[in-house]
Amino acid sequence: MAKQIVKMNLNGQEIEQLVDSRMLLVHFLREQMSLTGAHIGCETSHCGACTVDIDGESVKACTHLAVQCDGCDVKTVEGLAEGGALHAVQEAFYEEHGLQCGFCTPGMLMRSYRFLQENPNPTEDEIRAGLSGNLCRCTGYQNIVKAVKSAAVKLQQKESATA
Amino acid sequence: MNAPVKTPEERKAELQGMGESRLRKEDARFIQGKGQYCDDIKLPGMLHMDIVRSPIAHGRIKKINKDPAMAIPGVHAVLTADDLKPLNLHWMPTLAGDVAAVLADEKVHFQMQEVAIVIADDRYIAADAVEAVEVEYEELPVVIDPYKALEPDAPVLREDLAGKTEGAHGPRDHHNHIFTWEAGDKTAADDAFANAPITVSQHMYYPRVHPCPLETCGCVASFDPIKGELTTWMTSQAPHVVRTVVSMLSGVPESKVRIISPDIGGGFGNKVGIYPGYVCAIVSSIVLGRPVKWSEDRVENISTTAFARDYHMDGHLAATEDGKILGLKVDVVADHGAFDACADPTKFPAGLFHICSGSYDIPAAHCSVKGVYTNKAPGGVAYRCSFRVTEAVYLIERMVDVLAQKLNMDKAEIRKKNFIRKEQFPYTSAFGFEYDSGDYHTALEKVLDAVDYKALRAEQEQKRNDPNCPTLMGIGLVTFTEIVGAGPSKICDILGVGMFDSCEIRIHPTGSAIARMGTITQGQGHQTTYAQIIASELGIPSEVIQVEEGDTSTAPYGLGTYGSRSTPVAGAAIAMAARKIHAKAKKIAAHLLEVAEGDSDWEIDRFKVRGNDEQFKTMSDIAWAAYNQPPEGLEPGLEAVHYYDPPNFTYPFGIYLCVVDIDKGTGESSIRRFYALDDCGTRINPMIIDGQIHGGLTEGFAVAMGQQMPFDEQGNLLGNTLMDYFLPTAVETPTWETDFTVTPSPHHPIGAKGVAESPHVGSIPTFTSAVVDAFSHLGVTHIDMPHTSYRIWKKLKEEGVQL
Amino acid sequence: MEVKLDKRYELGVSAQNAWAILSDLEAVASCMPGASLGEKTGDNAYKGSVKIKVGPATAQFGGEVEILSIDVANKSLVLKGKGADKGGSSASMELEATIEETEGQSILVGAATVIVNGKFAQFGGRMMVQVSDVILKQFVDNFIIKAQALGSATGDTAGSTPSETQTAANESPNELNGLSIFWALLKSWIGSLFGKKSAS
Amino acid sequence: MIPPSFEYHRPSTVEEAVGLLSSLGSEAKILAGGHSLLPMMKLRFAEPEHLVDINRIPELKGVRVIGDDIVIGAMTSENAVIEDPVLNEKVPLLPEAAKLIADPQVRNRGTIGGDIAHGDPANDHPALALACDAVMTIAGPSGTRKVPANEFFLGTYWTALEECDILTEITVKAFPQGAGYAYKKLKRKTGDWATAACAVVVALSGNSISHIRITLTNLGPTALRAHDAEAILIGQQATDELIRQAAAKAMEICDPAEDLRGDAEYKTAMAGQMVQRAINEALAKAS
Repeated sequence: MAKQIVKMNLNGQEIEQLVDSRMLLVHFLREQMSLTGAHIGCETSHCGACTVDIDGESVKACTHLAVQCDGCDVKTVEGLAEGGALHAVQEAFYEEHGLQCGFCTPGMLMRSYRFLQENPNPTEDEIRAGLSGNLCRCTGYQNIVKAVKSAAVKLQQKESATA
Repeated sequence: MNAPVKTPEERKAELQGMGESRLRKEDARFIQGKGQYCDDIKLPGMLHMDIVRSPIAHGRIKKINKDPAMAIPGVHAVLTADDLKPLNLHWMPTLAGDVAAVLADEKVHFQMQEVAIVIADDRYIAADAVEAVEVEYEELPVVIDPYKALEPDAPVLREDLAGKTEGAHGPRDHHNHIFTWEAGDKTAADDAFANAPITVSQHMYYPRVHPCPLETCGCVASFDPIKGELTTWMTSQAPHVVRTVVSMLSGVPESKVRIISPDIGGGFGNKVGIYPGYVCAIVSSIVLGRPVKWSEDRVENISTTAFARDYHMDGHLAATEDGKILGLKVDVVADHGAFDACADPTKFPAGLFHICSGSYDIPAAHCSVKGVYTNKAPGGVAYRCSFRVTEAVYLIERMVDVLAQKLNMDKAEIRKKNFIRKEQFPYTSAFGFEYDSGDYHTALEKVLDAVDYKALRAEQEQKRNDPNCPTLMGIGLVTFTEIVGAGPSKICDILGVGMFDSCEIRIHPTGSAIARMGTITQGQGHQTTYAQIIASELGIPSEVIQVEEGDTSTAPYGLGTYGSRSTPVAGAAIAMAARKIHAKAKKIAAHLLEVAEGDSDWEIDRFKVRGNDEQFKTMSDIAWAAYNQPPEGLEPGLEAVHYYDPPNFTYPFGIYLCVVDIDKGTGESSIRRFYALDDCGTRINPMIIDGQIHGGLTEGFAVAMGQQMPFDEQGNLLGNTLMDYFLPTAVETPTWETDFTVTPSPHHPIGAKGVAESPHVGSIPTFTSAVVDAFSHLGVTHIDMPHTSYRIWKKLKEEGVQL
Repeated sequence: MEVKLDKRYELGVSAQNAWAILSDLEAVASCMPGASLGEKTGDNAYKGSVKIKVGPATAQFGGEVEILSIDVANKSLVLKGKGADKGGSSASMELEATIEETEGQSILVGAATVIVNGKFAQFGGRMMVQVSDVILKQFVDNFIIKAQALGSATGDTAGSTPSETQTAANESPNELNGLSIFWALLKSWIGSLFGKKSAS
Repeated sequence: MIPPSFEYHRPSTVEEAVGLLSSLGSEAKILAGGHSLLPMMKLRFAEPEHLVDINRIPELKGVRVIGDDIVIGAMTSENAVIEDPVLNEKVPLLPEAAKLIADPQVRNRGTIGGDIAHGDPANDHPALALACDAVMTIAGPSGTRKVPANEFFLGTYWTALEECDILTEITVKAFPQGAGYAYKKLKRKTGDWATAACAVVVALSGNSISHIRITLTNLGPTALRAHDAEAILIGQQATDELIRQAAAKAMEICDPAEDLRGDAEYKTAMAGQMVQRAINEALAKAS
């Protein structure tokens, strides 16, 4: 079994782990690190339920090797809330009923979190395109789109408040 | 200092009861990645199971060589049917009265059928072991088409049934025949057709599709050899029934079997069945004395667990020249796959298909459904619908369009002409269903006004007259009636267990409460809405009402969540349990207020002395007293259990209208507008209702416009990943407009009818109605689903209107 | 899934040279990397196996070939081939292979009905035709090079006393004829799995 | 779906990578974006003993301008292509078309070089490379060489790359002043391959067409350039009739494989649709 030492910053913590080189990032997070927020939906990089943030980019963890994260900053849904305060996207999904069974939610949140940094003031079409790598079977996306819009406003208000 | 006196409105608002768009209690854990789904569960010493599957659709197993797999370090066991035989677990009973192979016994009957299982230290080793198991097959002729399966010389699929002329649902007249089931009055229907001036017929195929929830199926089985107790976490929509079945299969007393449905990542019918994977994981855990986890992958999910539909239908309508329907006849050939594992009430092998007279007053009707074996996976579940109601609604709504076209009548007009009128309710249909309530005409007018139907038709006319118009415009209209809330146990049971449901409520001394039900949420938000019912019934704020489901050791026995039964059945049980508590509370209140029971009135959250607003006891005062100073002769405590056996089904209805524009060059269709009016009776949480409707419409969109499970002649399923199986993204998904009317159910304690499935059931024929409407001026009466660009383009070409 | 393949390859060499190569097991095998013949299991039946590597994909197939009919005069035969991997994913083919001769040129003609089952059909079957074109072309290219390498040697001996190659030809030409094309198509089936996969 | 075991290698230079490929031989495969290779490994179709991860080789990333050459590192991600200011200014077809590939997450990992090197006729960059007259730079055991796009794609999954080669750069020239361009891609849903797609680059002198490229995705064993279709329009003033004729010519060279997206007839007809729409859109952008 080919194993490698992997060092990464995972949700703000420096970690060092021995991983099998074929270990997929999503299994590393869920099974080795017990971070079960990222979910496995399709395993072929279509559903986005496993979406995490690597060095400031949204990545599907089912099609990424843990060893490829050596030296990277990895953020999962468990690291989204800071200082006990929910992130704006988390608040917005709750307030706008942007989730039902909750299975796609961590991926949706992580993608929305990154998307709103790529595009802080998106139109509805831009939101739909920005989330097109994430599938949801419950909501029909309508309230997810509302939630992302509302999160954008929240983040802009935070901006102007701190500015 | 006294707190300011609150107005009744303020007090009512604080309860967050029925009618409020209360935010969901479930969400806190989900938005922080703290949901607990089956695959999240990790137990000490847990092993992983993976499954060796047949690559071919029909064949004899000549040889299985486990050795290469057993040689892999970390592999604990490789089991085949031969290993299960001594336990008599190589076959298992299905919900439909048939048997299904747990692991293929000498023969494989469909592609990816379970042939062997491997148990290993982790899922990586298990996957390697699956690849290492060597299996030799002798290929046999494959039957994919159910009509061909019924030909005299068709290959025998189920050798285990050789000579069995009597099936679970009556006589079998062919080796691949499962049952023929009929409803209605054939003679009356034949007479109606014999004497009718107008008759129309249409063949239509409702393709095999898959519910495809985002979370696949799986379980963690943990047998404690010391205590002899079996605990299993399972993605199940019906944990109590599973417990009963597991006990029957394993011989472990039901009292020592605990089934827990944790958070479920969507069900939509996919998680009703009991699958070989579950059984094998449980057996492995019992044999090895260690926890065993099985997690299905997506290809396995689409290929093997619980398909839906696959109905080949011939519909016939008889009518007068002016469009009054006189009779309905339907003949169905139902492809059930290799084993009859449909999840239907025992007496109804075709579910509630005989709701197919729809929203219309049809004097004579008859339907016949013939179930057939083919070399496809078993299943036949209700994909976000009540047993086979989707097929029924599709059939009748298509037929009414076909009739309108033949008579050159408007779709809306012919429906108005045939609707069951408001004053006819309760209405008994020709199939014997008693529709509880409805007001179809009012709802239809509301929709036609909202979309300005006349203007849409005018625009369509103008576009049809413009040869240079690059698009075809179609208007779809469907006016459907659902039948949900199975069901009255005198006619509905599963494995002999009546389809009641249950609720247990305990009010704690300080006035907070816990309630447990026999259902299990898969995203419907039970923890939120159930609390709202109790809040309104008992005057306790939703916020302090804990709702628990899914653990058979704590929840009362219930039949689970599917067929929109949660609100109609469990919702009623909740109200009835609450009313038992309410009645006891009234006694205690009278005692505390020192008045006769008759002299106190209930108001929102309190009993007050009649005519004196100052003298009252709130439910939390009463709860304390119930435990600490109950009246003479009244037992302490404040709790109740209720098992609710519904007197009837509920009949939600809806009016859906869709406008589609079809690109004459590519066959691409774009849904310009979709207007959905739903009447689900009393509305508990409008926010959640809207969310359920958005979701149901989107699933309907997926089914109508893209979902299919294509098999080639050899039985290979082509397209079982999410690359090919159509789940729309936010980009393809239309924006939905929702509306409602409220016609409460007279027989339901709170008048609620259930809603989650109507949008799926109702939208699918609406999309087809719209696509066909775009071609109707060319004489096209029907186009089978899915309405992919490719298939629509072929129709454009056939009609010579492609660019 | 079932696919029909009709192939014609101008070999640019004499029919006799083509025949000589097709008669030479070693030569055929070397045209078909990964293929190896196994035991003779009947008068007209052989076992064999092939390890295929096309780009990143690899697969090991075990096969059997049975000659259904031989027409030596027309250098034509019909055979049924069948192969399966260790998991049971299978492929079978009925092939009519002929060497046509026109003005001293030879054309290899193959008409096959191919049925693929299992993961190859599920995930790759739909690219079968295109991939088989590529692989057959590679096979035929190698084949032609070998045939040309024979130069006129066999040409000189044409009509004279049987050369070694002709002797070989008389021993077991037709089976080899069939096998070579069978392997080529077998390769194409495995190659075909490239057609379906996830987003790049 | 679990990939088989392999040894993981992460070279930091192209030389090191080529060296690894040479020494490890045919059991080694290059890991670029991984969105083609990893799913194949999960399905146990591909079982390489070694993966050579070329994601950490700086020289393979980014866009550089050298004289009038625009040099795109093979490991430049689709999203980097979409964002790149040079490409948006000088070769805007590439960023626009990249937006139609896969989905946002996959575009963070998927690379222009991986898309081209795979030799899959369903991939989008081969047709785009043909439309841009791209030149491929290949590093191999015997040094580097350059191969023009029109000699690179030899067949389905068959390119000019040898076993130990690495595609390092894709070089293109800036579009002519005022050139118009379009990539029209018909697909079933976001993330899908093209049912049919067409790239067009067109330049005008006065009202007549002075430069045109028409190339096709997923309509044959490789990406196709429709020379005859171009010939109909070059030097001409475009009319609807000429555009229809060009589309008809383009359809003649289509030889698509039937799949769930449609049969050959449909895909060929869609090629005609995409060609007409792409030409019209490109002309509308041209000045």
